[in-house]
Amino acid sequence: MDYETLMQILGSTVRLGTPLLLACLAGLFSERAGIFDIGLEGKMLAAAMAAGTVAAMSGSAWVGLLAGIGASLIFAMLHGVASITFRGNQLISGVALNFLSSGITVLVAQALFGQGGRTPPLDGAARFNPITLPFADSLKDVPLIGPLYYQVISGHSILVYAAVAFVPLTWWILFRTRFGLRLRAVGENPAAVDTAGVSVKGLRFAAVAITGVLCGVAGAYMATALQAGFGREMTAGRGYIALAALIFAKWRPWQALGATMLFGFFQALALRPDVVERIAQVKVPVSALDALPYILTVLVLAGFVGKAIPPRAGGEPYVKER
Amino acid sequence: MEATANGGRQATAALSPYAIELKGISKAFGPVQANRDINIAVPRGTIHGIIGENGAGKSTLMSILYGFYRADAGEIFINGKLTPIPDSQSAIRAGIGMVFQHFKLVQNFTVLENVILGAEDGPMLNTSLAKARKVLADLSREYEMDVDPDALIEDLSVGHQQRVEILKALYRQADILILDEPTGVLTPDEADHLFRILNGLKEQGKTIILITHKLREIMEATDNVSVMRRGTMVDTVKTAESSPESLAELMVGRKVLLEVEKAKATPGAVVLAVENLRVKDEHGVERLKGVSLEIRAGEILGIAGVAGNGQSELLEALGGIARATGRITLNGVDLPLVGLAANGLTRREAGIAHVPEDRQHLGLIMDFSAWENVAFGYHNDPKYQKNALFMDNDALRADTEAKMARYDVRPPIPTLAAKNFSGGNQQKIVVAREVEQNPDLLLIGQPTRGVDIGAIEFIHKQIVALRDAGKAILLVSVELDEIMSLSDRIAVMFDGQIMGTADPETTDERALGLLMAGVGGKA
Amino acid sequence: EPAIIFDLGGKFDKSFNEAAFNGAEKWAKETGGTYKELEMQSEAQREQALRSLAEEGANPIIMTGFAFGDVLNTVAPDFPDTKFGIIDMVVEQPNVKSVVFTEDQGSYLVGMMAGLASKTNTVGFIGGMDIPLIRRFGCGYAQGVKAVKPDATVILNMTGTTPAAWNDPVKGAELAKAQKSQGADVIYAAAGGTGVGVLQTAADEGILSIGVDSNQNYLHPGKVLTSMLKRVDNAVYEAFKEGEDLKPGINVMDLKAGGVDYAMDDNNKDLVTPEMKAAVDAAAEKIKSGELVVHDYMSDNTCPAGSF
Amino acid sequence: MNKLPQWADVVLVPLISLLLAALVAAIVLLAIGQSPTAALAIMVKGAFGSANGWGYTLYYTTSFIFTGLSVIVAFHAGLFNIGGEGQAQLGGLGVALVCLALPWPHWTVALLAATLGAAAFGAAWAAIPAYLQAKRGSHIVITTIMFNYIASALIVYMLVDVLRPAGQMDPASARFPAGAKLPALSDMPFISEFFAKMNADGTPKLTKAGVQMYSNVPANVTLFIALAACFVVWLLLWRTRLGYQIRAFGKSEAASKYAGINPVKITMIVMLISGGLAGMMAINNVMGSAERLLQNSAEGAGFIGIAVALMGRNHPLGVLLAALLFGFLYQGGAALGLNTTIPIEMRVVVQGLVILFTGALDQMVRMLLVWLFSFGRKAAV
Ligand SMILES: Nc1ncnc2c1ncn2[C@@H]1O[C@H](COP(=O)(O)OP(=O)(O)OP(=O)(O)O)[C@@H](O)[C@H]1O
Ligand SMILES: Nc1ncnc2c1ncn2[C@@H]1O[C@H](COP(=O)(O)OP(=O)(O)OP(=O)(O)O)[C@@H](O)[C@H]1O
Ligand SMILES: [Mg+2]
Ligand SMILES: [Mg+2]
Repeated sequence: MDYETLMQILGSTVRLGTPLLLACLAGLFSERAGIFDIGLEGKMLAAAMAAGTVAAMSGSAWVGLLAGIGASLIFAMLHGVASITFRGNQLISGVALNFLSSGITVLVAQALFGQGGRTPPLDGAARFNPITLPFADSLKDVPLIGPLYYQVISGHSILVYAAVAFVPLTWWILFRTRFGLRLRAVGENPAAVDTAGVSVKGLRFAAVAITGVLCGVAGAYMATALQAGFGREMTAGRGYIALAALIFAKWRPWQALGATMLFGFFQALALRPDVVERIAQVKVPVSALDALPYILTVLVLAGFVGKAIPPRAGGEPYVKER
Repeated sequence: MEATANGGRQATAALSPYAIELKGISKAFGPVQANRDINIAVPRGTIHGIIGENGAGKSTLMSILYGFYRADAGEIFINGKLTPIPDSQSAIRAGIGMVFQHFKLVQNFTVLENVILGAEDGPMLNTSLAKARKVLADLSREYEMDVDPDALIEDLSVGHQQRVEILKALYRQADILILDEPTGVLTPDEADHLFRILNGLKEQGKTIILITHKLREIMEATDNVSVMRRGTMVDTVKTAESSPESLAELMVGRKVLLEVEKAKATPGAVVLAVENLRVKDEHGVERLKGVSLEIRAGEILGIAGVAGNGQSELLEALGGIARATGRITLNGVDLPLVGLAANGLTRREAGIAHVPEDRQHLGLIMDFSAWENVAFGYHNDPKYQKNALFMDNDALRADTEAKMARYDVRPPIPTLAAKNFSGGNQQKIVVAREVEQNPDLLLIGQPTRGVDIGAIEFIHKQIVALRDAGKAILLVSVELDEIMSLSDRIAVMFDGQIMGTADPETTDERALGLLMAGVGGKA
Repeated sequence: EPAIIFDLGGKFDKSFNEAAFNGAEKWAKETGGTYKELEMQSEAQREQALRSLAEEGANPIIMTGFAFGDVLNTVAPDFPDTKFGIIDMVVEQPNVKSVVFTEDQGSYLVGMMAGLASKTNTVGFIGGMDIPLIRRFGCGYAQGVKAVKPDATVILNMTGTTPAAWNDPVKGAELAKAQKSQGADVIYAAAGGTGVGVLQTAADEGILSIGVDSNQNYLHPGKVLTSMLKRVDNAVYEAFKEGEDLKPGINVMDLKAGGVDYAMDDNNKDLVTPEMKAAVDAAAEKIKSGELVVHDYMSDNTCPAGSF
Repeated sequence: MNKLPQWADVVLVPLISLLLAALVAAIVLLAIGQSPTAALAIMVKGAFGSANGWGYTLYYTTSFIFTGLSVIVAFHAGLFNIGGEGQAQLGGLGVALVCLALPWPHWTVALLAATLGAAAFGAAWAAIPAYLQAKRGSHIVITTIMFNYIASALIVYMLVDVLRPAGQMDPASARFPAGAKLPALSDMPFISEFFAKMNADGTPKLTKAGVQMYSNVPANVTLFIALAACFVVWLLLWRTRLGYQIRAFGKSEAASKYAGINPVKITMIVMLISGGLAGMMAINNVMGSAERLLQNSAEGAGFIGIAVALMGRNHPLGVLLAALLFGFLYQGGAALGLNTTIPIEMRVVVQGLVILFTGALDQMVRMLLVWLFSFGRKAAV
C-alpha cells in the first residue's frame, strides 16, 4: 500500500471511527456505573433520526445536534427507569429499546417527510461540514507530514474533534473528580456507595444520562456529518461494534480510542477490498473484512487477547430488600 | 460545616444522657417481621451490646439506625433530638458510623479512595486525597491501626479490611459507632486489639454499639446489653448485673441445655482418611495447606476454628465441589480429587452425604418446591427414576411427604417452594435429605445456624443417632459449644491447617481458643 | 388496479426505484387512477409481497429489479390470470413481460462526456452490487472514456456483493474520496441509493459526478456533469397504461427506442460545452444506426476497456 | 413488597404488559396521524380474515415457536441466548446444503435429513459461544450478538462465492430439487379445502383444465413439527433428569455445583439444544417456503423468539400462544404495509414494546397489580 492510499484509508478510519468512539465512551459511563447498555445502537439511531429531521426543518446542524441529544436522552431515561427504578433486566431492556428505536425512527420520519423513512438530504448549514485546519492546504505537499496532516488530521467536522477531546475529558472525569470516583464505585459495589451516604440511583441516572448525551452526539454525527440526512437503520450495528470496542478497551477511555479507531480502520479497509487484495495477494471476501471486528471481539472475550473484567456490579440491579 | 455540626451536637449533649433512643421501630421484609415495636436507649459514652439468635433482627435494627433500611414505623432520637434518618447521608450527618457484618468496601479501590468515598471535600479528587492521607495517618497513629493508604482492598486481610471500615467511620467524625459482629472474622488476638481500640474510643466519649454472638465478649467489653428474640426487644440489662446463663435464657426464651445427651463413642474402622489435602481458591491463594485427618466409623470429628480458616474449603474438597491435591480415601478406596470425576454426585455415590454450611446458597434451590429439593443431588438415584428417560415425580413426592413427617417439617406441603419455608424448616429439609440417605460419611457444616432451640435438639439427635449407627461424621461449626458437646474428637483449624486435636472431655474453651488463634499446637 | 413493487433501495432512492415511482405517478396523474405499491424490506419477503398483491387482485403487477426473477418464476404460474412485468430481468412465463435496457449504450455516452470533461485524465466508476448487470454499466462507461481519451485511466469500483450495496451512502462517499485521492475528477455512480453519497462527496470535494437512472443533475446543480438516463419511468408508465392487456415477452429498451439517454438541463448546461455535446450526439447517432457497437459485458462476461 | 397470587403472576402480569404495550402502540399510531382501531381491523383481517392470511400467520407462528423454544431452553439454564437469529441463519445453510446434496426421492426422507442438518448447523453455531461461556466465562449475550453478525457475513460469503449458481445475479442458492419440496398446508388432504380459491360468487375456482385451485400458502408440515417440539421441550424440562439439572443449574449455579451438576456439560448441552431449535426454524422458512437459501432468511425471527419467550412466561405452552400472537402481528403488519400508509416497521415497534413491558418493566406491572390488589384487600376488611 502506498503512502497516499494509507493516508486516505486513515482519513476514512477517523471518519468511521468517530461514531464508534462516541458510542463507546457513552457505554463506558453507563457500564462503569454498573448499568449494562446494549441499547447504544437504538439511542444512536433515534438521535440520528431526530438530528436529521430537526436539521432539515431548522436548517441548522446545531439545533439538529440538540434534538439528537434530546431523543437519545429519552431512550436513556427509559432504560434508566426500567433498569434502575424498576430493577428490570438490563439486557432485555436494551434489546427492547433497540427494537423500539429501529421501528419508531422509520415511523416518525415517514410520517413527517413521506420519503420512505428517510429525511430529506441536508446541505449547507444543516450539516456539520469538514473543517480545514490552518495551513492544511499549504502543507499538503510536504512529504510525509503533509498528506498526514491534510488527509488524516485536517478536514473533519467539528464533531470529530469533539469526540477526540472527549477521551481525555472522560479520563479526567472518571479518575480525577469526585463524581468519577463515585461513579466507578457504584459500578463496583453500590452498597459501599449507599452506606457512604450517596444515592445509588442518582449516580446511576447521571451516568445513564451522560450515555444518552454521548450517544446523541454519535447519532447526530451519523446524520449530519458523516451522511447528509437520516436513513432507516443507518447506524448499521455500530452500537454493537462500540460495545465490542468497549470490552476490547476493558472499560478504559484511552484504550477506547485505540479500540474504536482499530475497528474504524477495519471498516475503512472493508471499503477498499481492492487495496486489501493488493496487499494480501489473494482475493479476500469482503464479508471476511466485515466480520473482522466481531471476530476480534470474540477473541477478546475468550481471553486470548487479555482478559476483560467488567465492573463487578455490572448488570445487577441494586436491591437492598429482597 | 463539620464544625457547626459538631457544635450543634455538643450543645444538645447536655440535654439528654442518651446518645441514641429508638422508639417503636418496626420493619417487615415481605412476610418476615424482622423488627417489631423495638425500644432501646443507649447512654452516651458507653459500649452497648446487642445479642440474639440468628435472624433475630439485630442487623436490621442497626441498618435502620444507619439509614440503610427505612423503618415502617418508629422514631429515632439522637442526643435527645428527634432525628429522621431516611438515608445513610442523614445518619452520617447525625454522627453515626457503622461497620457492617458484610463490609461495604470497593474491592479494587485503594484504602484512601474507600475512606473518602462519599466524604470528599470538593469536586476535585486530589485535594480530598491529600487531606485524607494526613488525617488517616493521624488516626492510624492515635488508635494503632496501621494500614497502607495506597493498598488495594482486595489485597488486604479481613482484619485489615475491618480497620478500613472503622477508619472510614472515624474519618467522618462519627460519635456513635455501630459494629455488626466484628469478631466473627477475627482471631482472638485481633479481637483483643479491636476491643482495646473500642475502649480508647469510649474514653474519648464516643458511643459504641456492638453486635455479637459471643457471650464472653459481651461480658468483657460492654456496659449494657440488649437481648433480641424473633424481631422483638426482650430486655436491656446492665452487663455487670447479668451472667452468660441468664443472657442465654433471655435469648432463646427458655433454659438452655448446653449438653447433648449421648453415649460414649465406640469407634470402629477408619472410614475417611485424608492426607496432605491442599485447595487453592480462584485467585490461586492456598486456602487449605496440607490437611491430614482420619475419621472412624461411629465417631464424630468436630472441626473448630474462626470462620474463614479453611473449614469451608475442607468441606468443599471432601464434598467434591472444590478441586484439591493430596489424597482422600473412603473405606480404603481413593476418591478422585480433580477432573470431571470429582463432583458432588460421585461423592454421594461413594457414600458421602453433605449438609452444606450455607443451605440457601448451596443446599437448596430456593425456587424449587420441597419435593424437587429432596431429589437435589440425588436426581440420578434409581429410586427416583420411572424409566431410562423420565424421573418418577410421584415417587419423589411420596418420599418427600414421608421425610417431612419424620422430621416435622412445617408446613408439610411438598409442593411449597423452598423459599417459603422458614430457615429452620429449610435446614430440616436438607438434613432429612442427607441423613436419610444413610451415608457412610456425613459432612455437616453449621448444622444449627439460624435454627431454633427445638430444632437444634432434634438435629443434634439425628447426628448422634447416625453416629450410633456406626457412621462417620465430620462436623464443622463456629459455635464452640456445639463442637464441644457433639464431638467425640476435636480438631482445630487455623490458616488452612490443623493446629491440633483435643478431647472434648479434657479440654476447655480457653485451650481451644489458643489453638484457634494459631498459638501452640503444631506450627 | 395495477401494482408496483420497489426493490430494497426503496422508492425514494433518487435513482432506479424513484424512476419507476415517477413513471407510476405520471400514469396516476394522467389517468386519475390509483395503484398499489410495496417496498421490499428483505430478501425473504419477495414471494409474500408478490402473492399478496396477486391474491388481492392487483393486475398488472410490476416489479423493479432482477432479484425478483426467481420468485416470479414460481409465482407467475400460480396466477395465470394475472399479468406481471419485471424490469432488468428476463423471466420466460406466458404472463410475464420482461423489460431490459441497454445500459452499456447509455453508459458509453456519459463515459465519453466524462473523458472530455476530465482534466486529470483519470475518471472513476462506482457501481452498486457487484453483478454482471452493473459491470455492463461500468464496461460501457470505460469504452466511452477510452473512445475519446485512449490513454485515460478508468478506476472501476463496486460497493458490495449484496443488495445492501444499493443503499450505503457512507461507503459511496468513502469510495468517492478514495477515487479522488487517486486522481479522479469525474465519477460515475451506478449504485442506487449509494450514489447519493457519491454525488454528495464529489460536490463537497469539488469534482464532477455523473448520476444514473433518474436525472440527478438537480441534486447538486453545477456539480453533476450529467446523468445516464434509464427510462424505467417510461417502462412502468407504459406497462400501467397497457394494464391488464400487458403484452408478455421480452422488451429491449435501447438507445434507439429511447430506453437510455443522457440528461441535459439547466443544472448542467454550463458544464457541458457545445463541442462535448456534439461529439456525444454524433456517437449516439452511430450507435442507433448500428455503425458503432458497444461491447455488452453480459454477452461474454469480459470487458475490453477495463478490469473490475 | 407484597406477593401476588400465582395465577396473577402467570396470567395477569403478561396480559397487562401486553395491554400496556398495545396502549403505547396506539399512542404511537395516533402520534403519526393514524387510527389505531382502523389499523387493528386491517391487521385482524389480514391475518385471520382469509385462508391465505391464515397461511401466512401460521407460517410465521411456526418459525416463532422454534425460536421461542430456543430462547426458553437457554433461559431455564440461566443463559440468555440472543444468537437465535444467527443460529437460524446457519440452520438455513444446513438445510440448503442437505437439500442440494442429493436429488431427494421423497420429501419425508429429505425432511428428516434437512432437520438434522438444520439442527446440527444451528447447534454448531451456538456451540462456540457456549464453550466460551462455560470454559472461559465470556458473556454469552455479547458473544451471541457477535455471532449473529459473523453468521450473516458467513452467509453472504457462502451465497456470493460458493452457493450462487453460475449466471445468477442475486446472492441466493439454487432452487432445491423437487424431491425436497415439503407439502404446504394447502397441499395436504382435508386441510387443503380450507385454502381452496373461491370465485366472487362463492364457487370454487377452477383452472382452464377444470382442476380445483388452491392458494399456495407458505405454512407447511413444519407446523406439526413445531407443535411436537413444544411438547418435547416440556417433557424435557419438567420430566427428565436432564431437564431437572438444567432448571437447577439455571436457578443456582453454585448450588448445582454442590449437587454435582457439571456446569460446563449443562451449558454445552443446553446451548446445543437451544441452537438446534433455532436452526430447525430453517426447515420452515428455507425448505418449506423459499425453497432456496436467501440472504437474511430468518428475517428477525431469532429476535422475536426473545419476545415470544418473555411473553410466554418461559413455558412451551406460553410460547405456542405467544408465537401465534406474533404470527398475527407479523402477518397483520404485512397487511398494514400493503393496505395503509403505516410503514411495516410498526410491527418492530410493537415487538420492542412487548419485550420492554413483559421483560424489563415486569416489576413495574407487578407493583401496579400489588397496588390494585391492596384495594381489593382493604375493601374486604
Ligand atoms: N434485605 C432483606 N430482605 C429480606 N429479608 C431480610 C433482609 N435482611 C434481613 N431479612 C430477614 O429479616 C430477619 C432478620 O434478619 P437480620 O439480618 O436482622 O438478623 P440478625 O439478627 O442480624 O441475624 P444474624 O445473627 O444471622 O446476623 C431474617 O428473617 C432475615 O431473613
Ligand atoms: N421469602 C419468603 N416468602 C414467603 N414466605 C416466607 C419467606 N420467607 C419466610 N417466609 C415465611 O415467614 C415465616 C417466618 O420466616 P422466618 O425465616 O423469619 O422464620 P423463623 O421465625 O426464623 O423460623 P425458624 O426458627 O424456623 O428459622 C415462615 O413461616 C415462612 O414460611
Ligand atoms: Mg446480622
Ligand atoms: Mg430463622
